[in-house]
Amino acid sequence: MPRLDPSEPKGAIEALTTMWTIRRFEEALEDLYSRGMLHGTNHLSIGQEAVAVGACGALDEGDFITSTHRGHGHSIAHGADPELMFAELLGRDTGYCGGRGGSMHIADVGAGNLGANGIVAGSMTLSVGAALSQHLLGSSAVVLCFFGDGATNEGSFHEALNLAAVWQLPVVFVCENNQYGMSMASDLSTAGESVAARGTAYGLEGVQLDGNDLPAMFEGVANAVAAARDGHGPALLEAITYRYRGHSKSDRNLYRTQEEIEQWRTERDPIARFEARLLDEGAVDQEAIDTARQAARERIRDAVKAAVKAPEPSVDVLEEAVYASR
Amino acid sequence: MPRLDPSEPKGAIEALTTMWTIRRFEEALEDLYSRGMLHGTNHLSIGQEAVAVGACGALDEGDFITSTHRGHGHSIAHGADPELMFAELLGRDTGYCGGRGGSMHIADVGAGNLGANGIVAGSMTLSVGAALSQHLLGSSAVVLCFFGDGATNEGSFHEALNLAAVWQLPVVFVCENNQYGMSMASDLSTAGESVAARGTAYGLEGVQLDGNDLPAMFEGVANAVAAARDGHGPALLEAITYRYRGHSKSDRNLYRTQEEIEQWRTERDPIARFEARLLDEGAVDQEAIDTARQAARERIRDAVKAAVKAPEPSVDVLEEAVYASR
Amino acid sequence: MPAADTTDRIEGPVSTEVQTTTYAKAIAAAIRTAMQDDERVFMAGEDIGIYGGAFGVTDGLLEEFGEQRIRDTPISEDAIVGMAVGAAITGTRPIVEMQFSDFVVNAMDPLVNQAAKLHFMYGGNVEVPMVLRLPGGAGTGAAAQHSQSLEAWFAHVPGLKVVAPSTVQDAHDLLFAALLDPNPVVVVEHKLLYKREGELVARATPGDSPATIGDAVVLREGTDLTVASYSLNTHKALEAAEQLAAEGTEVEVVDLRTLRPLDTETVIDSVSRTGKLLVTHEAPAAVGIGAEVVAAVAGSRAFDHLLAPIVRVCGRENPIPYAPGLEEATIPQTEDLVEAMRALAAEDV
Amino acid sequence: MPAADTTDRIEGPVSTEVQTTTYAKAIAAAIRTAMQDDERVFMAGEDIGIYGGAFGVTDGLLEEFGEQRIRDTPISEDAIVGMAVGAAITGTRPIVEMQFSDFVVNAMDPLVNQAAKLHFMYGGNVEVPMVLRLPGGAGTGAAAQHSQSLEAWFAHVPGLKVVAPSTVQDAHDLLFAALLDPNPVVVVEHKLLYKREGELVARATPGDSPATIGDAVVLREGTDLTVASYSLNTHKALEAAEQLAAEGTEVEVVDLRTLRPLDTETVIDSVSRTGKLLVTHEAPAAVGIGAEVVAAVAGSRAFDHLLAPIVRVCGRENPIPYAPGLEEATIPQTEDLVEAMRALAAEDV
Ligand SMILES: Cc1ncc(C[n+]2csc(CCOP(=O)(O)OP(=O)(O)O)c2C)c(N)n1
Ligand SMILES: Cc1ncc(C[n+]2csc(CCOP(=O)(O)OP(=O)(O)O)c2C)c(N)n1
Ligand SMILES: [Mg+2]
Ligand SMILES: [Mg+2]
Repeated sequence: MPRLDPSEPKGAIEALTTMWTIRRFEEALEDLYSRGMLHGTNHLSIGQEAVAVGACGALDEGDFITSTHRGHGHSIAHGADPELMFAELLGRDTGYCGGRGGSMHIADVGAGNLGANGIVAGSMTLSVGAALSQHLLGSSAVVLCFFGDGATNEGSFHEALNLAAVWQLPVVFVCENNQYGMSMASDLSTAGESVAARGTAYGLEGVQLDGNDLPAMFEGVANAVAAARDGHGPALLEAITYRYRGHSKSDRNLYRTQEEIEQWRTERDPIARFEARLLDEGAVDQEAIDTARQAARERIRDAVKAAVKAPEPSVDVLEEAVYASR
Repeated sequence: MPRLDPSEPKGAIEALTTMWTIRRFEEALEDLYSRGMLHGTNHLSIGQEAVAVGACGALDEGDFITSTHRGHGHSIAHGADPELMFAELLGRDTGYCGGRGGSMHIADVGAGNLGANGIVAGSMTLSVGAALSQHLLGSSAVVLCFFGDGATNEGSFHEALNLAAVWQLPVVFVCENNQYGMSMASDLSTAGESVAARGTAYGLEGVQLDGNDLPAMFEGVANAVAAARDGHGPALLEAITYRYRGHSKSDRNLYRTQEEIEQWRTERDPIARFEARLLDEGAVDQEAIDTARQAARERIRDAVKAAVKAPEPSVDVLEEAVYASR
Repeated sequence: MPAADTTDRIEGPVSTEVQTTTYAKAIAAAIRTAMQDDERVFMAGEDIGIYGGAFGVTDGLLEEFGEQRIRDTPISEDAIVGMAVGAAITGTRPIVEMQFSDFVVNAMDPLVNQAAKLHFMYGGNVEVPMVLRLPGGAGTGAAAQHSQSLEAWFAHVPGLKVVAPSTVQDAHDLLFAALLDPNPVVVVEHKLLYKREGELVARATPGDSPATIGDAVVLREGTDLTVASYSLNTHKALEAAEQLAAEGTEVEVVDLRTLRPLDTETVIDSVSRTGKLLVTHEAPAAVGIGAEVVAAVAGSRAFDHLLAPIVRVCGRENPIPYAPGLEEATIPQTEDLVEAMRALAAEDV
Repeated sequence: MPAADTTDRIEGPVSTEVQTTTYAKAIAAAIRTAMQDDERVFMAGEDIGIYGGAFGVTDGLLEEFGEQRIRDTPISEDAIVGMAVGAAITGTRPIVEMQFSDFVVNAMDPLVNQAAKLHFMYGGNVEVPMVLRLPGGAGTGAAAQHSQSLEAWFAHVPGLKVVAPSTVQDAHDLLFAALLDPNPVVVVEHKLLYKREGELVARATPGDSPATIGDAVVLREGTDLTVASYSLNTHKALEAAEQLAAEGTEVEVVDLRTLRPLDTETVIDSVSRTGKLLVTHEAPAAVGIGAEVVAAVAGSRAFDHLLAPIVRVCGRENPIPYAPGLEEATIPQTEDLVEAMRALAAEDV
């Protein structure tokens, strides 16, 4: 049973709130960065919120996700606490990784978040192993594996999909096709008709989804998750979406036009579209929507406030931090 | 222009002679091994001769091949001298690699043989680079890349095909699907309908060929080579064939039945089929066929005789052998 | 529980009586015992099932444990190791057999960027209990891409542990130690050791293994010079020491056993007594394990006791050649060790 | 030919007058000059075209040489390096930029099993003239998977050459040397060096470069102790030496520049004079380049001149952490070197 049901008001508002939370979270990062409070690298998913929220909403308690370098949305959608995420990004002791990992390594294994990954396609083979162990342990948990369009040209993508397919493991592979891998347009770097079409190589019927349409994302992933849980093996989904911000701070956006960015923002923004749809359908009223936005804004504001107060980790932790001990 | 034309008698006899030469070469290796004269590992392609001879015959002078751990046939079909190959396998100074490489590394770069490779799928990405350099240097040479069915599950297969496809390079990828990767039946290790079907992922229309039918192999590869030379980019061909011998000497053949082996031998042997066909069509007479066999037998016998007499390399070569110098 | 038998294969769990068996069978016995002891343990690798593994180590395990736990894989080293990492962090205990150590080049990301770093990067919130077995080494005429000794790479990576047992008993016991360790452990196995026989007390359960990762052992005591080695070369060192004893030179042989963390104390103690050190392994000398052993000693209290330059007898700085004569010349032979030990012993003080 | 200009970018070929520029621009100038000089030279890598490379090194090259010779690739490190090997053995001269050195884990097969071994395995019948640039190192808050210094691995592989320039001039000259070398050369570049300024005499043609692979250089002469380093840490060593000079201790600083083949003679000569050696680099000490330098000295004629245990000041044995404080504590800082040098200088003899 999916933990979210965006088709009824409560679930819809929950989904909307989470999308706003993700967006506000990343806007807050931009703010912290501009104020010189944030160091290191991070990658923003603003514009892609519906993929994370729709997909993770289709999971059940006990299911797992593996994420990418652009994983803030995945973590929040899977239930991460923004305060602990901010703390991690600020390099604080209270962060998810005690400040050791930063943006690209936020994980909460206990809660089923097997982690963001700094290596493109690096978590794809891990997702297969997580699914295998669940199978061996007799659990019915499913693994949701996020990756980008650029990742589909890594050998790991190929080996992971083949292995999951021959072993018929419950992995739902969700490609966030935001059109670019850093500066490389997906169609220049990726041969073949589409990412979904690559499913053929593994006997999988790849499915394209509108990644900026929350209900569509939710439904597409929910179907794949149900099938995987029922033992029908892995699925390959391609969510068409778009990244508004540069790849990272060093990006001058020379490889695309402002018009292109503006068009996606104004015509296909996942949050605006979902709000409009809810109002259309009369599922919820403007007040409920304003409340959701407000809730997200406040949650993020409070999270930042708390996180900046957190202490920095002591150097003494390093000695014992490398190896686990029994 | 293909250097071979098996549709006319001269070319047919040449192809037949080469197939016999390959088979006799590998039978001679078995003999040398049983007499304790051959050390190390080697992998025999007995039963797969039509793939090598048909494919390499479709090339023109100046074209390149990259080969595999099971590459004796590819080398001979591409014009290698059996005597220098025996010398290499016997670890002699006169061998193609001066005894440094052995069976898995026979190469004759000057003659366009970029080498056998001990790493499964290891030469696939190299073939893409060879094709790129020909393109950059303004040459019209084509690269023929051999690999096995098991190799199609390596990430290198995926990355090589994608890169060749996005760069539209003249590489003809020929998969020798001999049904097994060591002990793993291809259909247990490889998801999807077929190797050819994996072409879809790269916008290539994969083609299956009867790898035990020499004219069919020749024609299929000749078409792909012509298209590649004309700038239409890479091709993915899947040659269906079968390995009679074990994967290597340590193989107890527990993963397949004797019946299966016998059936391929008796019903689909590439040499017997080609001979029968030539006689049927009256293209050549029995005498010509006997002469071809005889020629191959003698060539191999003389080659072994000469090779065993060759000197072993001196240890002094090692010092200077690691780095090229200008 | 079946008692120890004298058949070709060792069935685990077994009684604790001493028996003579091979290095390969001692590993197989440990795997069998571990799998009987812990449902979470499983194996994955190329041709480890019906084929029994390229070197026969897993022969018979498929029949005993079935294909759910003895998993033949596609030829996908990256996915095999990455899968193992994912399985290890979610409750199971994978043992991966890399068919030849040389193929680990295809799995360096999951091993080095994932397995070695997850526990640290995630702030200690995850453990990666996996074992990666690497059959390596030269001497079989398999040439440059099937004969490497790459352990130096792994010993350079914080987060990994590396063991390289030389004896039949250690091959058995250290595999248990590796399996019980909550961290990724690379097991370096030399192909030429598999058929080597030795005495084994097969443990009834993994917990019965006395072996600890990180402890070297003095296999032969001596007063004139110290030789440090591991894996196959430990045996060559012992043979050479035997010869020198006949000449009146007493060589102390330290078997490192673990390469990360390295037990430098045992070497330093020995050198502090003998004043002379020779390190030998099959991998090339340059930036190899031997360099670390020398550096550890040269930077230690043993420095004041050093009576002669420290000697390394390692593989030549060239890829492993195919021709028998060239291959033999590339890797250190017992005779090379005898000569080097003689020369070092003769260094007047 | 256009004369040297003072614009933001160095146009090659240029006059030989001295100018001040950055390490990154010195590399770019060398690439530009090499590509103008030799049609066979081309570049491949991720985002090296319109993006200009993750660190801006290739900025402007696409406009000048076009997409045939400045090739943006898919995210496929294995194919990028393997492609380069295939191109190198068939008549062209590839320069590959690995976006971060950490990603080379995905290309270890083409680099180690192919590029490094083909010339040897094929009996000398092929050359592999390729250059692989690896931006590495910590200090940017990029965490464990984007900050490694992996040069020790490559220096352990027969068949590879490894250079690690520290100065602007060497970054320029050694790139030419690498390009003219008929073997695969790995160029280790520390991210923090790219923006560093220094003097450059830009060469008009690759052949004008006086740099040779395999030669270390004494950047500062001293009589009290020798410090050996490379890449970024050479600068930290020079800064520390400056501070010690103020205290009356004269430190000799050797910049190794090439890590394989290592110029041990220059270090041995120096240590034979000073009697004390300290080696520093950012990578962890265990089985690192420093261990090899120590082992080379401890096994040499310099042994008899050694007055104190050899000291290594290297990266901590943990992955690179994200938090600034932890990252700083993980890599050796100038202050750590000052203290270590002081202590070593004080060792009474
Ligand atoms: C193995 C590897 N290669 C390259 C990189 C550098 N890199 C980080 S993100 C990125 C682009 C990834 O594109 P995509 O998979 O589409 O994800 P997106 O950034 O668009 O979310 C690149 C090249 C990396 N981190 N890991
Ligand atoms: C990277 C790598 N993995 C594994 C091996 C061991 N190995 C050598 S050949 C082989 C089977 C290859 O199967 P296939 O590609 O079908 O070629 P075939 O042997 O059938 O000709 C295996 C597993 C290897 N040499 N290289
Ligand atoms: Mg993308
Ligand atoms: Mg096969």
